[in-house]
Amino acid sequence: MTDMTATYAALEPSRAEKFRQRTVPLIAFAVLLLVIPLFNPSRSMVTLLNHMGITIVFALSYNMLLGRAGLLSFGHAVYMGLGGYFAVHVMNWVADGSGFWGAVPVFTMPAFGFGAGALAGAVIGWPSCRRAGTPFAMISLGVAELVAAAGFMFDSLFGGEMGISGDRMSGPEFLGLSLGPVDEVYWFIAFWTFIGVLGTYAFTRTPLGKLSEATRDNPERVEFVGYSPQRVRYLVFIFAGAFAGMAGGMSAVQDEIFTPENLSLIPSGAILIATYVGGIRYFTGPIMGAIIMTYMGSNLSDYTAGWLLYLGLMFVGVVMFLPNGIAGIVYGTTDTIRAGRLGEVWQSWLIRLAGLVLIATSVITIVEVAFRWSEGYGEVFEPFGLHLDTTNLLTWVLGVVPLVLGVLLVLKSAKGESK
Amino acid sequence: MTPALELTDLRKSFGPAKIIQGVDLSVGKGERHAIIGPNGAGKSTLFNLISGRFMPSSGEVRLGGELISGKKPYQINRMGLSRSFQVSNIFTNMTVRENVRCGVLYSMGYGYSFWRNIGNLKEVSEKTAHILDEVGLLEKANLPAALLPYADQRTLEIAITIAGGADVILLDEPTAGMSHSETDRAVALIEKASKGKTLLIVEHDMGVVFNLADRISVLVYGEIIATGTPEEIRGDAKVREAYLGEEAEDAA
Amino acid sequence: METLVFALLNGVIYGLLLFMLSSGLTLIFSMMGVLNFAHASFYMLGAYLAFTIMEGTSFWIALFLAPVLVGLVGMVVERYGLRRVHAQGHVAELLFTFGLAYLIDEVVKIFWGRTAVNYRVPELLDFPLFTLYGAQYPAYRIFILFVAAFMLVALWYLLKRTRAGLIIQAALTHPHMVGSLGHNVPLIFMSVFGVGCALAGLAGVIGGNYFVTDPAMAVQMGPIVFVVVVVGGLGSLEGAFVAAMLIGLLQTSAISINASLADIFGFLGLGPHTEVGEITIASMAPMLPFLLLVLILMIRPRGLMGEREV
Amino acid sequence: MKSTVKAALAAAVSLCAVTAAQADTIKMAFIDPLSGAMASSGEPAYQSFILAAEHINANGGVNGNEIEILGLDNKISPKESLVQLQKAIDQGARYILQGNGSSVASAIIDAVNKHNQRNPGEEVLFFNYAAVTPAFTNEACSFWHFRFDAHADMKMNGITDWVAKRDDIKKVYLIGQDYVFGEAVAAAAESQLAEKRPDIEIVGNELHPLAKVKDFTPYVQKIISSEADAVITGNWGQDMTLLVKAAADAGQEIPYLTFYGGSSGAVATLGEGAVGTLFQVSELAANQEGISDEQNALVAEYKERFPDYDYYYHRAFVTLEMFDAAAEKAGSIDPIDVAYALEGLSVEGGYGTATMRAEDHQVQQPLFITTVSPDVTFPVDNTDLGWALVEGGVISAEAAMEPTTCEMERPE
Repeated sequence: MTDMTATYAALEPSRAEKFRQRTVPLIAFAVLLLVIPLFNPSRSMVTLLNHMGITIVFALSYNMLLGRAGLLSFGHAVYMGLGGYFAVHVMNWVADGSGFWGAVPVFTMPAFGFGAGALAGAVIGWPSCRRAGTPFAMISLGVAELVAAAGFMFDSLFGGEMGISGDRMSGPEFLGLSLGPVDEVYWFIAFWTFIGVLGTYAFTRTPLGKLSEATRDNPERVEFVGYSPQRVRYLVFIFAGAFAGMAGGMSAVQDEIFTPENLSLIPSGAILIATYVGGIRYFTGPIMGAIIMTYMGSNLSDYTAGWLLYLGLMFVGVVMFLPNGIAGIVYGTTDTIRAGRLGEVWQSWLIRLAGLVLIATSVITIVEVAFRWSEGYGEVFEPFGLHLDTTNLLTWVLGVVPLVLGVLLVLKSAKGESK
Repeated sequence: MTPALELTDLRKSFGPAKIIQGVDLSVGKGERHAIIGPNGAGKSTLFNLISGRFMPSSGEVRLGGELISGKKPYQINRMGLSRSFQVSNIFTNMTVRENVRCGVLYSMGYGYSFWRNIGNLKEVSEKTAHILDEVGLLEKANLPAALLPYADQRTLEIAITIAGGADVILLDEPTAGMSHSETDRAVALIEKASKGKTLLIVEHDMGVVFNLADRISVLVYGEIIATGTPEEIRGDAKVREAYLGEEAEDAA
Repeated sequence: METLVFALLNGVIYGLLLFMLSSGLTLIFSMMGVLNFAHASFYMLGAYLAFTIMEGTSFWIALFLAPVLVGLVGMVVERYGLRRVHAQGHVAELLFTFGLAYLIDEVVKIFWGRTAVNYRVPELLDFPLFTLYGAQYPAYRIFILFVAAFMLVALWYLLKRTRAGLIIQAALTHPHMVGSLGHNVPLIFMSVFGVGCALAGLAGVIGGNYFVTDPAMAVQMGPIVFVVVVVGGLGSLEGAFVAAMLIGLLQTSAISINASLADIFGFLGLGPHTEVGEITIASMAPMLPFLLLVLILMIRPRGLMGEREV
Repeated sequence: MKSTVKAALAAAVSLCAVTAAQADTIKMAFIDPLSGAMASSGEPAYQSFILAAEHINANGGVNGNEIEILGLDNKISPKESLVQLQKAIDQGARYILQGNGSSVASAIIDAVNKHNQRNPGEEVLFFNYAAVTPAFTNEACSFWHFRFDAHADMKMNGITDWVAKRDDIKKVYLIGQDYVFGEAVAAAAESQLAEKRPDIEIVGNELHPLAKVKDFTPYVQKIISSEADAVITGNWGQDMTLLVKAAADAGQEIPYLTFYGGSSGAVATLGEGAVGTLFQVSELAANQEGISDEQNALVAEYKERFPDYDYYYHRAFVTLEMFDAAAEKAGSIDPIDVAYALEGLSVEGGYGTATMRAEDHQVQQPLFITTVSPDVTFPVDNTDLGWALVEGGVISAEAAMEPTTCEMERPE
């Protein structure tokens, strides 16, 4: 019998494994959050980091639906928006400072956002979650359009076009943070990002979290082990709404403003792209996606007018060729290295990398030249001192030859791998 | 004593097609009851009616005396009836252990719990391990279910079905597509797992049926034409005529 | 009264355009299960291509050539894009078309600029046909009516009277069966996708100068087309037609109703100066299709005339 | 997880290097949509500022310092604007230029106020060149905000002034978008007309859904049956284009007086139908007598440089000219000094004198009523049509002036 218990215990990951796989990454994440300020980032860098934190929580909440429960939503920004709006209202009550509200620190806003998001999820989820798949997606689209339209109609709640702004420096200080300067806001965001990551991760470890995965894979079977798939989806939906609302509460403090535009299809589409590009099959996928997309969204436009096109190409590329997203590459690579198979694959990887670089060369050439041509100011794309205008033969060579070569190389490496 | 499962004049039609035309059946507690019949006789439909997947057009299904027809599958499951599927119906993206655990969870009282760490639920882990051990999948516990060989997937199907500890178990062709040795192992497993429980089984393999069942019902064109012990069924002229033919001789 | 007549007339034209757009999507959606997010982008592509062709030649050539070109683009997209993604399931397909819509938007901006182009009604049709209640009625709108009616008849003929149509019809209701009957399913998919896109392109050709041809036209049309398809029902062109007309009329006539919610629900104690009471039916007009969408999906998931659930 | 950490670290380190502000350039951050559908409003303004800066730099710069315009794309989102604002400030920009969208402007005013309060010694000024919500220079006025465009009520003053002069206009129809701005425009039109021409009858006051109406014929039909002699609308974007298009299609030939008729693409879409129908009020009337050769050359130069767009944002040039003059007057390029110097400052613009009113930081300048005409020196949208001044279309700065309720709080 002792023997048996030992075998049973071996099923579960050992304490050491659990610690290594679950606790260490979380500690590393916390340490990372703590050491970032040591690098003395600029204020715009901190602002960007803060937005990354917000997007990370938002993307993780979105992946509770898309990745874990298999529910494709086109209206997730509704919950972040409603949570955020509520938090801004609370901030204004705090600023008025009477009675109970006067004692609430602004630091706790994400908790209010969490509550409002959960409530919104509970109300809207009730009709939406009765069906999964395409009907769910379509309902979420319809609801998003309706809520966004309502955002412009009810000025007292949403403040019309200009939205509602608040002041994060009101109310009692918490942990000695005035939340005025953006680097103090960093600590606030870091704290709540950690809570968000921890919370969404913990959720995946609960019976409900596991059931949501089961429901994604096989809703019918779930029904025959005693669970209502609709109920599972509904509960997951409420939690996803809650964490989205929490991200909204973080954003309310960081940006001190919410506008009806925050409820619309545009941010909903953006979070879908970020999450998917990151990789919906992995817990860390949305985190990677959020970091990359926030960076690209705010900074890529400094370098090229074609940033939206690059974003679109990247998204379509991921959908077509990398269904597991960036996280898929990262984990695939580390797994291969860990398994000691680098020796077998490095050649094919190198070929593929070379192919991708060639393809990127062509794509960038084409896009940049096309954008300059389209603007018609006679500006010319001049990388590395080359003068690439539309009449230059080299432009066309660079636009076509590396593309063809690159595709051939990638195909070759794919063939090699399948052997 | 109330029968574990009782069907009264159960009927189901899809449009004009009458698939089940008035089935009466009573399965006693602890009985192993097999349903046989030619293809298209409505065996799977009957299972779907009992387990709540389909709504009966008329008639009643009672589980331990309580009316269950008209209830949702998950409600019926919670009342103590669990079923398996003819085509493996497992959670392919999860590991074997997680699959079984899904089956265990509700019965251990962890409904839609979102405040507990699933890894810390000791009873759940032990029960899961116990069932994995019982069905012989302990070694493959951490494999993704999709990677299991076919026979193991069928076994997993049964494991999920019995995991919740239901008193009444419905197995839909548990040995379909298995080799002889695999079938033997499956039968042994079913015998072991259904000890003290009520079992209703649909099966094509007559060897399995006659070995396993206490009683047998023969379903032809949506009607039960005979119910009895294996001997009675073997001797029943109507059954021979309608269905068994020479096959029965061989199986016996 | 006058307003109502105009609202009805325009509602019918708008409805027909919507139908032209959504008929293709209904075919694609029913058969392949792909809710093509980029469908309205093909509509935009049709308008822009027509504009360019018209600059070089004439509107009449554009009327034929542009839809064909759009159809070809659609086929290429299906062959080299969608088919590849198909194995990963419907969500991936949906996301692919979502990204594609994004790309087409950007490419259109590169080629034709970010502002509206001067895509005009052909001179031959640029005259007032008749005067109704003091307002002139442009002949071009009646032309739209004719083109739409012609397309309707042609589509009906194609589907009900030709062999290809029979196969497509079978595929609409039983997409899995057609392959078993020995037909080349990928070819059928590609053709249907192409034809669907060409229809959207045609809608673009005649709708682009009726409305405005600018890079935002796809985004504005996109969600409405979904509504038509879902409300109409899976596999049902008749349903799509009814839904398109319904939504066309709903949108154009609701904007001419000045009543506010307070006028309607005043008896429930809704004050005319409360925030809810002030909302007019007209201002709710754009929301109505989406309300309809949500309600239909909740109450009658088959849609108005669909044969299967979405 | 590990690799995430590494990637994030690498990104963090590489980004921490801040570009230090060079001493001899004045960085001005242009924060407006430079991509996406709204780029057609942001781009031409951006180009106008670039051209204006080039001219000033060629003439010796601002107190010897060169102006550099940093283009930052805010994707017309208020939140993204705040990210870009922070970026601009970190890159050393102390002057912010923005105009598209009152929601963005409002967010920036709020953020600049907070920034200046929280970071003394590092003040930033916001030059608003197009956001017209009157509140910005009234109850919500700020010392840090300067508006170089006439606000909505002033533009309406221009329109109603012209309408008042036209005796043949007896009935006016108001139509607008159903949101705060549309409501405000209608209210202003109503009260101003009642004051200037009590005999004019408002035969319709209609709000329609924002950016959702595909076909305005039913509205035009209402306008026709009301027998209106003129229509006033604050519509922008496609709501403006489609409205006028429907009117032209219905053969209506009464003035449609707009704020935004001159937006890029409108004339292209409407074509001949716009002639005699589409009117706009603006600080710019390129096709008129008595304009200096220098100004005409500038308009031509703009078109040559940026063939996609037309000289429309005259106020961009006025903005930088006033900035130049203020810096010279203050003998400093520090934002607070410049702000004080700007108060009450006048410059001679290409189309009249512009004065920055000290009480509310609202520019006062003449306005013009123009209409689409085939007979012009400077056509627009690459068509043969352009904006010609109408009779009685010159509205003096005094006539356009509006009182203010601003109670400015100035720093010590």
